Formats: sequence, structure tokens, C-alpha cells
Amino acid sequence: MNFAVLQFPASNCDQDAVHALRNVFGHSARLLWHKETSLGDVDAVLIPGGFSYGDYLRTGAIARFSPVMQAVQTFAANGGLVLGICNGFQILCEAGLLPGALIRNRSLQFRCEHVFVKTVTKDSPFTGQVPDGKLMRIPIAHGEGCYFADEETISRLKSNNQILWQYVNDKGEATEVANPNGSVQNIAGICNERRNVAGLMPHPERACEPLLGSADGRLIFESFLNYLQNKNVAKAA
Amino acid sequence: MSDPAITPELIKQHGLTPDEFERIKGILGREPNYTELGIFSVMWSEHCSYKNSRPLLKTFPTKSPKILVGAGEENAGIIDIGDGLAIAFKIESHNHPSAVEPFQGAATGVGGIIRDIFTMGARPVCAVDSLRFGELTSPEVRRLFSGVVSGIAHYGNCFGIPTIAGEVYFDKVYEGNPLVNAFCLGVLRHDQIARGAAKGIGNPVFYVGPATGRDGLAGAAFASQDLTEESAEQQRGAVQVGDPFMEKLVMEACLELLATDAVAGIQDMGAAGLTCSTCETAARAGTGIEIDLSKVPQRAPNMTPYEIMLSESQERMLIIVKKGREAEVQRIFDKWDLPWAEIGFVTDSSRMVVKNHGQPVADIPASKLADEAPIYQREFKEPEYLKPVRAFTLNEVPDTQDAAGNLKTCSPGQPLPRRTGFIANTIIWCAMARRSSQALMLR
Amino acid sequence: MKAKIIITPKKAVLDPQGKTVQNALEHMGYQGISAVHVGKYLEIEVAGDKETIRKQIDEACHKILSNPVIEDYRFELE
Amino acid sequence: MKAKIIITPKKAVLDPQGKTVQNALEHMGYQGISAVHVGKYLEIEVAGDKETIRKQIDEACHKILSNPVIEDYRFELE
Ligand SMILES: Nc1ncnc2c1ncn2[C@@H]1O[C@H](COP(=O)(O)OP(=O)(O)O)[C@@H](O)[C@H]1O
Repeated sequence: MNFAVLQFPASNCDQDAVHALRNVFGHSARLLWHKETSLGDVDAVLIPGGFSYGDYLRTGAIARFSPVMQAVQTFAANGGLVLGICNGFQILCEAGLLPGALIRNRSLQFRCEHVFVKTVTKDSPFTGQVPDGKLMRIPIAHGEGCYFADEETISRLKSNNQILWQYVNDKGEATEVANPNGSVQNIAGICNERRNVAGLMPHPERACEPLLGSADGRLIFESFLNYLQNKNVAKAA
Repeated sequence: MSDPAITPELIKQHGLTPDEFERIKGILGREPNYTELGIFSVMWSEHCSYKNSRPLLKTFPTKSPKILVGAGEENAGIIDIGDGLAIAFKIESHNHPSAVEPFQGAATGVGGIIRDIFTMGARPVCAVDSLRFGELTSPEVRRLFSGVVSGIAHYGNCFGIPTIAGEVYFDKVYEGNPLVNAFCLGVLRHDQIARGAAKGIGNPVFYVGPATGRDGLAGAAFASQDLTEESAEQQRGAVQVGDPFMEKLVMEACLELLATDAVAGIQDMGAAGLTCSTCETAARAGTGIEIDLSKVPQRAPNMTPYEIMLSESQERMLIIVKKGREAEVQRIFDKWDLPWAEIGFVTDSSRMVVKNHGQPVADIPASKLADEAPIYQREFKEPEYLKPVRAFTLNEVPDTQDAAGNLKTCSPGQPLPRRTGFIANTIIWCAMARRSSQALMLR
Repeated sequence: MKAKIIITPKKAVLDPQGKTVQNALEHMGYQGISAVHVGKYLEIEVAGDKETIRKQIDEACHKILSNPVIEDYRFELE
Repeated sequence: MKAKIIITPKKAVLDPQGKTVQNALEHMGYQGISAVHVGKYLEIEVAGDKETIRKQIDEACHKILSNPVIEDYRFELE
């Protein structure tokens, strides 16, 4: 499989994402500079974490106007898979590829820790391989990860089953204490209506090897890898 | 605006003693002009020359087969960790700026130490801090403390470089004089080690990073200056403000550039900015260097040579490029949208020659300026409490397979919890670096 | 010409910063405060014809300087 | 009564955020921009006598709302 990992000025999880895709899963991953206007021949796009453009103005606000994001818009409109992690999630929201916005953590503090994440639905390319009831332990590291959308949007997210991940405690309950940033409905990640674009604040790419304290993030990678494989098989047939 | 006359008063304001001034005259064979006086004053300050602490620093152990670059030799020391890999690390203080503006002072301290690490060719992976404050009962101390801690956190978080440990003590003696030490560690392969030497006569000298402003200019030096119509504030110079975004770009561009083999020497502009970086690179290589200040990007209007040479604007680098490879360098800086300028070249004169629009404004033997600051032996006495401390040996610490777990238990009840994940991660990162160079290594 | 832009969080959006500032002020003994809101202020110096600038600033506010999901903006030209 | 406070970085102090926003606007095709400064905007709703409030807000601005080493502030009461 061929992945494009976007690289904006001050992306800082780009190396981690490439490492996971290449060295953990054995696929080809290419860093794509934000000034590129074409994605080339790729199966999926990964927008990594970081503080693109210094997080100045608003997180993700400036990055979304990069030339490469125009190409991502087209790619997504054609059904291509796009996953945004942390700053990547923020960029996707700013770009309008995902609804809502990510604002300052309610505590006003940068949170850097492992959290428990529950997969709300298996019905997406990003969650298909997560076993039922599995709680994933994945690190977060952000100051602006509080998911916000107006009530109408939230109820649409719910009725369309677009909420993919929620912050929970070790019993799987979406409590206020388990919510590290004040997100509405404990939302950790969502997808678009078409289900081919997703974003989440936790860092699955930093939880793909037991050596790093957890390998639960693999489940997200395995989900979309599996989805892409099936898609390619279907195409070939 | 003409330069002020060199009076005993002005010399004193520059922190130079009459003896030191005589020494300067001996080196130059004449009286220094105003710009040269400023240059000597910063290079011979404690901060840059360690004229008081050098004899003590010399007592540290600095020789071992594992040491690839020794302490004080370059921008950071480098130690071999096996498998062709090495770690570069250094700790540095940012006390004074933090006392003036705790958040920005501490943030730029972290910025400075990160620069020292990637200047060596290493990719920084973690930071540590060591802090001293007065008693927390004082509101002023609380303000300094919270400002410093958030400044350190902010810069590191932006960069994605975790602050994995720290220590702090509160005591009356630090009232009004906090100590803020920042440490950074980076990983590199032996063949990636870069040097801060201006090698190769005729090689062009590049300036990269944001424009030079009046940031961090010492107040004393300005006291005697005539106030023009510009506001007093502009005259006084400004607090250094950190821009982690800019530094991240500078770092990525420099690491990309170092991988091309187009670089002959590289040094960050830390304390005493252009002054320090030009004379030290020349001194290390035994060469001379000539720059023209009119080519230096400037943020404020009407900056004098004195101001440009002494500015402490952050996130700037000096790069000596192999002649003929300029285009590659320019391509990489342009890719990262970084301001750059070719400001001079390496000479065989052993002198640091500074011009402004072609007119000489300073001409000083580089190595005398960089390496021949006076050294003072201060009186000292060993405090009582050190005796039991010195009796401690490392053998008293139990061996462990679980370094991360141990670190956790080492800090009973201290506010580490939110960070412990990172502590574990980083220790493991270092372990990983040893195992597979691919995992961490740069493009 | 100077465009002075004020960007404020929408009423429905949580403003923890405002709340924190309010608490801090009350803690210091300031009384009678019923609400604090924290927003952004931008000053853009730009040359050109006033009407064109007005249009451009409005567009920039809408497209990039503010996020309509969470923020309102207003501006004046001077 | 409403106090509207604007806090801006001092002129001589580096404003990396302003510079980055300026570059972004220029990249997006907005022309004629000579400077962008980014600051903070605070709105405080407070009850009491105007002169007392003026004094208190001024003091609060100086002591906690702004950082006098690197920022300037101004405010009006409405
Ligand atoms: N011989 C030495 N042994 C140990 N540490 C040293 C030695 N020389 C310098 N240092 C350390 O290096 C730091 C200064 O680094 P330097 O590169 O001069 O500053 P900057 O990066 O601000 O320009 C000091 O904090 C000092 O502790």
C-alpha cells in the first residue's frame, strides 16, 4: 500500500507516522511537502500531528490553505481515505472536511498522558478491525483538543453514526473525569458522512509497539489497511 | 547618531575593569572604538568567557574513549552509545532573562539549548530542567515560578520535545535571582557530527533565521546614549521573545542541509549573537572571518553596528557553506520559507573583520577575542554539607531492568504523573535508537 | 489604512479562559464582575482603496481570520 | 457596565504570530499589507460606579491582564 504523510511547516509527528507505516506495518509511506499540488499515486493520506504554522491564529487554520490541501479535498471528494491525527484532525475540521472545531482544553492545560478510548462503531474503514468492547490505551498530547459543534451538528453526528471514538475510563464509561479536554460527548474522533475521512486527537501511531507502552493503536492501522486491501481485491476482480 | 566617546565611565558600564581595558588595547594595539568595546564586553562577560568559572569547569572529568566531543569544545558535548550512534547533550542557564520576563526568558532558554543540540547535527528528543527560586510564600516568586514553568512547557510542547524530568528547590538565597537551567538531549550517528568551525578560506558565510532586532540588548550600554526622536523604549532594546515555530523550521532546514555535506561549519547565535558566532567559528578553525552588516536582515529601522553585533534575537544560525554549494543551501532555506542572507566569507587573516556598507567598524584578532579572556581564580571554601554528599557512591543505587519504573518511584509524591508516560517513552526511545537506527534517524 | 478586528467566541461556545480570568479577578478582590469573555484582536495595516479593503478584510475574516463554527468577528477601518 | 480591553504586543517586541498571519494572508493573495499585529481582546461585565471601575480595570490590566514587560493595553468603558 502507498501512503502519503503530509508535512506542514512544524508538523512534528510526521516521522512517527512514517515509522509506523513503514517499519511496523511494512507499507510504503512518503512524506509529502505542503507545497505539492498533487498527491501522486496513493491509497490513503495521513495528516500527522504537530503545530503547523506555530498554531498561530487557530490550530490548523493556516495549514488548511496549503496547496496540498486542495489535492486532499479532491482526493476525499473521490472517496479516498484520509486520516487526521491530532493537528491533522484540527486541520481537517478547519478545512471543512470534518464538521465542528477543536478548541482550548477546558482545563486550559496541555495534557500529555495515556487515555482509554472506546470505539463507538465498527462501521467505518478506520474501526472495522477493533474487537467489540475493546478499550484502547493510547497517548494524547495536546492543548487544544476539546471537540465542539453546535447541537444540531452533534445530533446529526449521532444519527449518522459518525462518532468513532470516545474518551472513557478503564471500565469503558464516558465520564467527565475520563474526558481529558472537555470535548462534547467525550468525543475523541469522528468521521464524515461518507465515512472516508476521519480525525482523532489521540496518537495511534505512537502506540503500535509494546515497547512504547501500548500497541493498541495498531487496531486503527489494521482497520484501514484491511479496508484498503479488500478494496484493492475488489477492484482487481 | 555618532558613537559615544570611550570614557572610563562607559568602560565601567560595559562591565570591563581598567585592567581588562588595558588588555584590550594591548590586543588591538590601539583604543577600541564603540562597537569593538561592545564586542569585547559581551565576549569577555562571564556568560560567554566563563572568566570566573572556567577554572572550576576545568575540574570536571572530560576525557574518556566514549567522548566524541568534549565539554566546552563545541556547542554541545557528544558521547558514543554504541552501534555507531551517539547522544549530544548540554545544560545551560537562562537566569537573567527569566528574572526579567519569566515566561519568555525560560522559553528562549529552551530554544537556545535545543539550537545547541541540532547545531551538532543531532535530532533533539527530550528536555530536562533544573530550577531554583526564593520561598513560594512571596507572590513575586510565585509569579516567576509559574511563568518559568509554563515557558519551558510551552516551547517544548510546541516542538514536540517532551520535558521528561526536572528538579526544583526553593530557598531565600534565590529571591530575586532565580536559576533557570535547561537541558536538551539529541541522537545522531557518528558520521553526522557537525562542527562550529569556519573552515575553508573563501567559503561564504550565511545567516539564516528571522531578522535581527534590538532584543536582549544590555540596558547599561544604552544609558549613555543620546535619545533620538525614537521612543525611549526602542532605544532600551526589548525582551527576547521566543518563536518555537521559527526554530522548528530552522532545525528541520539545518538537519536537511547537514545531510547534504554542503556545510563546512555551523553555529547557533546564542548569547552575543553575531559577535559570538563569528569570532568563535573563526577561532576554532584558526581562520579569519569578514562580514558586512548591511547584508544582515534587520527588523528595526536605523540599527547601529553596535546593536546588530550585540543583539540576542532568537532562532538565528550562522552557517559556513562550502564554496560552490550555495545553490543547494538556498534551495533548502527557500523550501522552508526561511529568511537567509550571505553576509560574508572566511579569510586567512585570523581576524574578525566587521564592515557596514563596506566601511570597517571592527577589526579584532578572532582567537584573542574568543579564547583569551582574562581568567580569575576566586577564593572558595568547601561547605560542610558537601562532605556527606561526596561520600555517596553510585554502587548504593540498585541495578534495574525497569528504568522507567524506577524513575517513577524516585519521585515520591511529586507532580510527575501526567508526564510519566513520556518519561517511559523517552527512555524507551533511547533504547530504540540503539536497536534500530532507522526508527529515529533522520531522513 | 488600519483594520482593527475583534474576534470573540460565540455565546454557545465554552470560554474557559474567560471563566479563569473572572476567577482570578475575583480572587484578587475585584467585585461586581458578572462575566468575562476573552477573544482576539488583530490590527492589519494595509494600503488601498477603502471599499476594496473593506471587502477584502471581511472575506479574510470569514475565510481564515475567524472560524464561523466557534467565533464571531467585527471590524472597523481607520 | 462593559469594559472593552485591547492588549497588544509592544512595538519593539517580536510578534511572531503577527508575522506568520501576514505571510499567510500574502500567500493567499491579499496585497498591500504592511504589518499584522495579533493581540488579545477582553470584555468584562462589571457593575458599579464608572470612576471606580475605571481605576480598577486600569489596575487589573497592569497587574494581571497584561504583561507590562512585553505588552501594551488600552480600554474603554461602555
Ligand atoms: N569547559 C566546560 N565544561 C562544562 N560546561 C561548559 C564548559 N564550557 C562551557 N560550558 C557550558 O556551556 C554553556 C554555554 O554555552 P554557550 O554555547 O557558550 O552559550 P550559547 O549557546 O548561549 O551561546 C554554559 O552554561 C556552560 O555551563
